[in-house]
Amino acid sequence: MSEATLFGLCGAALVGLGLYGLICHPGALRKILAFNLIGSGVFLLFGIVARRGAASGFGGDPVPQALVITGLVVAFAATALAVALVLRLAQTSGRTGLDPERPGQPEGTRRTES
Amino acid sequence: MSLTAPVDLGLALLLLGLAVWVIAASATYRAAEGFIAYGLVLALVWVRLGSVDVALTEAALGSGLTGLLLLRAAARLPPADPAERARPAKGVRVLAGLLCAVVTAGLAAVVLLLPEPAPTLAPAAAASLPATGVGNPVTGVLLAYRAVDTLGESIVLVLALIGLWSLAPDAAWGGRPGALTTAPAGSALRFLAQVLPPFGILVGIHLLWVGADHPGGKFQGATVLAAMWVLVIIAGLRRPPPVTSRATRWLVVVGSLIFVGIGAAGIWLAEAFLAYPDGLAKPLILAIEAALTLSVAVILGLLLAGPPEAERPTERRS
Amino acid sequence: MPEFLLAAAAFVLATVALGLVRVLRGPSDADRLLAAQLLGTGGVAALLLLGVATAEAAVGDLALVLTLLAAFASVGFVTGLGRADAADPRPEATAGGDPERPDEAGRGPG
Amino acid sequence: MMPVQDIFTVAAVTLGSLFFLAGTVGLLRFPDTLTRLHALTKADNLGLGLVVLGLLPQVSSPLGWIGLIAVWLLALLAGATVGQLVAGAVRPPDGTPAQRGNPPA
Repeated sequence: MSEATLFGLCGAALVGLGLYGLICHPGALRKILAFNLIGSGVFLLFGIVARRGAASGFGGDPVPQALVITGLVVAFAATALAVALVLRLAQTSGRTGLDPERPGQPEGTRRTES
Repeated sequence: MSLTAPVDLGLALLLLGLAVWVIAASATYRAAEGFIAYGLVLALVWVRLGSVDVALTEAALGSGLTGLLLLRAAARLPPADPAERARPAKGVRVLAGLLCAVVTAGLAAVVLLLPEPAPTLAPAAAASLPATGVGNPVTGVLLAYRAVDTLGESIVLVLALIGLWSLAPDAAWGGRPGALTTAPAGSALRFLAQVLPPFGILVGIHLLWVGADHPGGKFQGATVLAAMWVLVIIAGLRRPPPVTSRATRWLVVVGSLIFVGIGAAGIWLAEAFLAYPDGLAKPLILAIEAALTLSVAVILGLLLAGPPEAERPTERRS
Repeated sequence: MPEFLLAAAAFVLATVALGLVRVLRGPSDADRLLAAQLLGTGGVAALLLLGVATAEAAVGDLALVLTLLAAFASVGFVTGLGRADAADPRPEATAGGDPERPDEAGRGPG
Repeated sequence: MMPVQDIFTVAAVTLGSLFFLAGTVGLLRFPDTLTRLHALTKADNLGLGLVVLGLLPQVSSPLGWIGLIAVWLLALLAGATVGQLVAGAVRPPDGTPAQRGNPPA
């Protein structure tokens, strides 16, 4: 098995793992972490496409590599925004999850701000 | 290359093990720790895939900055109460597991059935490379072949910062970002924050400079610069600027403005938006790279610093 | 010579992976940080070995960036520790003394 | 017959790898955080240092040498400071006699 195939299967497994965490974790921050795992799995899939496309004296196809770099930067921006949203949610409602059915916050942590 | 097989296999197992840890760890803080180690191993994997450019970005941005962001968020977040800690019912989890297994199997099948010979855009990128005068194909793609993507990305970063700032409560507007301030730093941390940044700034500028011909470039350099700035803020040697600071705002947008300006000038000088006139491609690309490095570094640092917070003197009581 | 360097890289990776057992056993977060730190240094060593073995240029730059950012992440970790226990200054977050969060202490003897 | 610089490389890299092994064993077997920290810093500084030393003859360009040595110096600096920070973080509140000499974190 070439290293591209091996890491491609790795990427597929990462997407599955991240998806499971995204569905099953109640905490919003954990969902963000899981989403980042999915992202890195997808980037790895791009990476093997780049590796297999090695030609013209390059170690890999530069176009998917450039897309991954763009993607990493945008993923960071999205993560920073999502984290700020979660912190703001916790600040205003005391909740750390996204489930609207369970507003239950411990006494003293609630601060109404509206 | 069969000699590298044990290394590859070890890296793959390490990567998957750390990913399982990130999902299965009992506390968010531990999961974030695992994520930093995971990013580090992923950077090694990218080296094995022949993409040192991506490995640099992953090490700096995916592991370093994202890891710090999540660690600090996990530390700031109030503890979840038991009702919110409850996992979904077992049936739901089994179903989710099955769904994820199906997705993984599908992707694995795609990986195994990729077409032979592999399609590639490398010759096309190589053909357009001499016109730009740049030696690193990835930099060439980012700034010539797919320059619109890069322009969009630099604008997305500005928008993300605006979104982040707009989360501030009304009373806090005009204040300084507060997510990075900590208890008074110890002498070891202050020492590190005084000694490391000069090296880091050198490395960042080096990455930008070699990015034209070797792996590296503006995003990698900017990330290292941002990390050094954030380190200085954490150590309490400097405070982040208030969001109303005019100079900061100019720094945030100057990269995108110059990019758009040069792109628009291309309409007259080279007959297309974002086309470079003959012979001027390399200096123009370098100008865009330098301006973008500055803006991206400032934006990344401000994204880590969080929305502005009201300066409440009572906040400091312990 | 490349064979030997690759074998050494695999060996170093295997040992630091073994060290990650400390991440699973804990007991404190500081111990986990130590294991992560070992993974960082071992990863850099493996990277250098790999880079010289496969004659991959520019690996030196990557090793520099990894070392810088590993130190940076450790700082985030340690200061986060200070914040995670009683030092949270926000009055609305009554984090202190919550029995649900023993793992984020990392302080305390031993 | 192996050239002399190759013998040097093999010896130094082997020794460095053994230091990594020793650090890992110490990390797993030592009883508390501070002794583990001690084991780790040995692996960090000496293991990486010996690997870098062993790789020097295999790199031909002076820039490559500078890069390798810079990595090691940076790792030394970071390792020493982070070790100090961790030790400060795990220290029992307000100092047992063993830590009295340290400045307050």
